[in-house]
Amino acid sequence: MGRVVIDVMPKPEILDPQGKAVVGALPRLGFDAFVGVRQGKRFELEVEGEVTPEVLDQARAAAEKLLSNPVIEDVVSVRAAEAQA
Amino acid sequence: MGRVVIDVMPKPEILDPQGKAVVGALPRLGFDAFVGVRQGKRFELEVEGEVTPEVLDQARAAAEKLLSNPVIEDVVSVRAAEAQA
Amino acid sequence: MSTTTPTSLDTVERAVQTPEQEQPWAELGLKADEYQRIREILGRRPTGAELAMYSVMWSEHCSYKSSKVHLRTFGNHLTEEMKQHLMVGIGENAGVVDIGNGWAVTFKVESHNHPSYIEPYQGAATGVGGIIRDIMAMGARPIAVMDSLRFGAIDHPDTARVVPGVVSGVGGYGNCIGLPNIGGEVVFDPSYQGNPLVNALCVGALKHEDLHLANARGVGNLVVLFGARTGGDGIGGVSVLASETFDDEGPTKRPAVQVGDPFAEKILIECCLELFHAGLVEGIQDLGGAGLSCATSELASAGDGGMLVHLDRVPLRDPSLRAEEILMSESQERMMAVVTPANIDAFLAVTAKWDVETAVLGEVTDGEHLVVQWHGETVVDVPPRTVAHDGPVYQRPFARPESQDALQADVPTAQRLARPDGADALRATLLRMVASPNLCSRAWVTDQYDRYVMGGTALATPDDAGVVRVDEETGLGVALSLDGNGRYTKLDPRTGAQLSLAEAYRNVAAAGAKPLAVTDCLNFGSPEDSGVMWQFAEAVQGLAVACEQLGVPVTGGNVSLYNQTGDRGLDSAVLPTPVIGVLGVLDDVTRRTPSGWRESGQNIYLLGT
Amino acid sequence: MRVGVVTFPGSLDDGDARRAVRLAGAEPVALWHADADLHGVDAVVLPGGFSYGDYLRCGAIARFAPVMIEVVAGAERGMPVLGICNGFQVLCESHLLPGALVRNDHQKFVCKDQRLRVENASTAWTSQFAAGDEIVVPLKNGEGGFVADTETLDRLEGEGRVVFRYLDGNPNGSLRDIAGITNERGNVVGLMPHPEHAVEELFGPGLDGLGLFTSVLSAGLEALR
Ligand SMILES: Nc1ncnc2c1ncn2[C@@H]1O[C@H](COP(=O)(O)OP(=O)(O)O)[C@@H](O)[C@H]1O
Repeated sequence: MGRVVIDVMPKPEILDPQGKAVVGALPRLGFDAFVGVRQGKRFELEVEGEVTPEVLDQARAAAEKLLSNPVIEDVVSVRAAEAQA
Repeated sequence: MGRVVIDVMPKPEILDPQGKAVVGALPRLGFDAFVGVRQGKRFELEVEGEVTPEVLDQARAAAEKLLSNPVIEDVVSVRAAEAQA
Repeated sequence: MSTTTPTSLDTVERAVQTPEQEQPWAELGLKADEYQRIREILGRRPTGAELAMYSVMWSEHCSYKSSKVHLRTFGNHLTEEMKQHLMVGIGENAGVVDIGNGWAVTFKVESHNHPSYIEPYQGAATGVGGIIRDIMAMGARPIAVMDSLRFGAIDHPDTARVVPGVVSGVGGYGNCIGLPNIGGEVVFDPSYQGNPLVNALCVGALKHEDLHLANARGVGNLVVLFGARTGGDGIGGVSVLASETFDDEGPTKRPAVQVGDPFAEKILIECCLELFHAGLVEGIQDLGGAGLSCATSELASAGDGGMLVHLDRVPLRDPSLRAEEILMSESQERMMAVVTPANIDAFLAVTAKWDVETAVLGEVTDGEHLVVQWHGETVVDVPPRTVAHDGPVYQRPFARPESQDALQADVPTAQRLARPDGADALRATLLRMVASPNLCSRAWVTDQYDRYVMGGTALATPDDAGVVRVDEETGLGVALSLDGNGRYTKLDPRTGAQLSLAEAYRNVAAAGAKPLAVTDCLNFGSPEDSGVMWQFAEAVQGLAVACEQLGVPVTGGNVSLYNQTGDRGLDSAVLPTPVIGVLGVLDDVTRRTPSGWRESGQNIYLLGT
Repeated sequence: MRVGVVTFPGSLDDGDARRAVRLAGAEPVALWHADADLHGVDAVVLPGGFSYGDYLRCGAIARFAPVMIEVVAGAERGMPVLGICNGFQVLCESHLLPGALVRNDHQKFVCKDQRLRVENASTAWTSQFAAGDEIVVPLKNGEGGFVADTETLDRLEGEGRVVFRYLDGNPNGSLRDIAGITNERGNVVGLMPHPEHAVEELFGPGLDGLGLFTSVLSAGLEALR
C-alpha cells in the first residue's frame, strides 16, 4: 500500500476564521509563543501498489481540481509518504 | 519569523465521513488510482523569532490539548518548518 | 478477507466439544445465573459470538431488565379511550398514532447521555441519528426533531466542554440531515455534572398504508443489510472475547466512540422512502445499539420463522473485524430489510440509484433458529426469542429513602428566601431571574438549529410547543412539547412526573392542538440503589395514572439508568428526570396559537387556579 | 414557465424551492444530479442543503455532477440560474460567480430571520423589487462568509453586482456585508439567505422571498413576448 499526502492551506490574504479562533484560544491556555495560526487540510490518499510518477500526477491534478479551491486555497505540497502499518 | 507545522489526522479506526465523500468523488472525475482517502487538518503556527525547543514543546502541548481531539484524532507530527515568504 | 484461521473460530460444533471452556461472561456484564440460563437455553455452552449476543441483548440498555416490571404499569392503565387513535403501541421501534385523513404520525424520545459526556459532539450527533432511524423503521418520513438537554453547573469548567459540543452535535446532525428542530429544553444543575442528559425526539409522518413493522416473515424471503459499512464502532466490551478465543494475534484497536455521518443518513431516508413507496419492503429494522445482534434477533423473534445470516457478507470498513465484533458493532447509518426474492432486483436498483451499499446476508427460514454463519461455519444457533424478548427480569428492591422526609420538610422559610418588598426589589428579583441560567434566553442554543427546513414549521422557538404541518393540502399537522423537571421530581417523584406531563400537555393544548399521545425518556441513577428504584417506580406510577386521567397513552420511549458517578448513593445520582413528550393534532396548523403578546391593546386573562 | 430545481445527494431545501416556484405561479420541475439533462426548463434553482455532506468544501463535489455541465452551459446562454445557500456555494465552485464562501467568523451555524437590502433590482431574479427595498428572509448556514480579493470586491461593487446586503449587523463575517451577488449578465444570482422559506404566511417570517421567484417568471414572460 502506498500513500500520497496532499497539503492545502488557505491563501495568506484570505480570512481564516478557524485559524483566528485558534490563535485567540492559545494564550488563554498559556501557550504564548504563537503570533499567528492558519488552519488548512491534509489529505492522505492510499493506492494499492507503489506511488508511481503517474499516481503522483493524478494526485497533483486531483489536488488542483477537487481538493482545493484556487480562489481561497493553495496546494502547498503533494508527495509520496511511506505507508504506516 | 519561524513556523511550526502540526498535522492531525482522524484515528484510522474511526469513521471519516469527509474522506469517504472524497474517495467517492475522485473516480467520477477520472482519478481512479486511489482506494482510500482520509482528511485531516494541518496547522501552521507562526512565532516571532526562531523555533526553539521550548516553542516546539509548547506546540506539542497545544497540539494535544487544543488542536486535536484525542478521542477521535491523532497528532501525527509537530515540526519546525522554514517560514515561506 | 478474513484474518482468523478456522481452527481459532469458536463454532457451535466446538462449543459442544469443549463444554468446560472458561468464558468471560462476567467481563461481558453477565451475572452467574444469567450465564447459567444461557447454557440451559442452548443445552451447551454458548459460542463466543452467542455469548456476545446474549450479553449485549440482556444488558440493562437493551433488555430493560430493571425497569420492565414497572413499565407494565402503562399497559395496565390503558383504557379503550386511550387506544382510540393508537395504531401501534409500546413495544415497536416507535408508537404510531392516527391523526385522520389517512395520515399517521410516529414519534419517540431517546437518550444518548453517556456517549455525550465522553465525546459531546459525536455523542449528541449520533443520538439524533439513532432516533431518526427508529422513526424511519416505522415506514415514516421524519419531519422534525426536538432535544431536551441537562448539563452540570454553568460555571463548572467541564460544562464549557460539554455544552458547546452537545449543542453543535445536535445541530450538526439535524441541520445536515434537513430536519427542523422545533423545540426542547436546556437545564443546568450540578447533579448532571458527570452525567449530562441528551434526550432527542423525532417525529415522522406516514400514510396508513405505509406502516412498516420490524418482523421477518415468509420463508425464503431475503435478509438485506444496507447503508454504511460496518466498522469496529462501540464494541470495546467484546474485545475480551478476542483474547479468549483467538491466539493468532491480539485484538486490533477498536474505537471508543462512534462518528456520525448525517449525509449518509439523509441518503438512507430518501432511499428507504423510495423503497417503501415502491412496495419493496416486507419488514424493516434500524441498526442501533447492539447492531446486527439486535436487528437479526428482533426481526426473527417477531417473525414467523427462523433466519439464516452469512456474516462474512457484511461489507466492512475494517477488514480485521471478527465474527462476534461484526455482530456487536454499533456502526451508524445502517438498516436491515426483509425482501421477497421477486423484489430483490428492484430493491437493489433503488439502493444503487442512491449509492447505498447493499448486501443480501441471508434469508428467512423454516423453524425457530437464528443461525449465523462465518465462512460456512455456524457460530450462532439460538432461539431468537430468548435473545430478543425473554431476557432476565429483575424485581429490584425499592424503598422510599429516609432522607425524603427531610427533603420535603426543607421548605424555604421567609428568612432563607426573602420575599421582595417594594417595586425596586421586585424589579431586581425579576432581572435576576430572567438572567439566571435556567430562565434566560435559549437563543444561543436555538440559533444553531435550523427550524425552517422542509417549509412546514408553523411554530418553533421561542414558543412553548413546536408545530409542523403534515399534509400540505389540508394543513393537517401536529404540535409537540418536551418537558421535564428534575427538581420537582426529586421532591416528589410521583407528582413531579405528573407535573412534567401536565406541562407538556398544556403546552400542546395552548398551541391549539388536541393532545393525543405521550412518549417519555426516563433518566435516573443506578437501579441497584433502592432509593433510585423507588423514585423510578413512583414516577412511572404517577405518569401512568395521569395519562389515564388525561386520556392519552404512552406509545413508547426509553429508559436510561446508571446516570450517576461516585459512591454517595442516592446523592451521586442525577436528579430523577422523566422527560415527557406530548403530541397533539391540529386540523389546520395555520390556526395554531402562538404565545406572547402580539399587538398592543389586547386583553390579558389568567385561566385556571 | 418551467423552473427546474436540482436535487443533489444531500440537498435539503429542494422541496421548499419547488413549493416557492409553484406559489409564484410557475411549474416546478425536479432535476436529478446524475441526469445531464435540463428537460427543457426555462430557469434553474440550485437549492440549499449539504450536498455530499458539505464535507470537502461546501459545493465542491456537487459542482462536478453531470447536471451541472448543462446548468453551466445554460447559464452561459443567458438562462436564469439562482443559487440559494449551498446552491450559491456550488455556483462559486463552478466559477459562474466569483469569490467563495468560508466558515462563519463566529464558527457556529446560525439560523435567524435576516434583514437584507436589495441593492440591484435589474437581475433576472430581482426585477420585482426596487433597489433599496428591505426584505426579511431566513438565514441558516455554517459557511456563509463571502470572501474574494479586493480587486474582485471592488469590481462587484463598481459594476453593481452586489445584489443583496446584510442589514442590522453582519451575521457571518461576509466581506462588505455581501449576502448575494450576480454575474455580469445578471442572469445568475447567488445568495446565502433563503427566500424559499419566506413565501407562505405563517411558515416563515413573511412573504418577502416570493419576489425572487415572481421576478424570474416575469423575465420568462418578457422573453416569450
Ligand atoms: N435544547 C433545545 N432545543 C431546541 N429548542 C429549545 C431547546 N431549549 C429550549 N428551546 C426552545 O426555546 C424556547 C424557550 O425555552 P424555555 O426557556 O425552556 O421555555 P419555557 O420556559 O417557556 O418552557 C422554547 O421554544 C423551547 O422549545
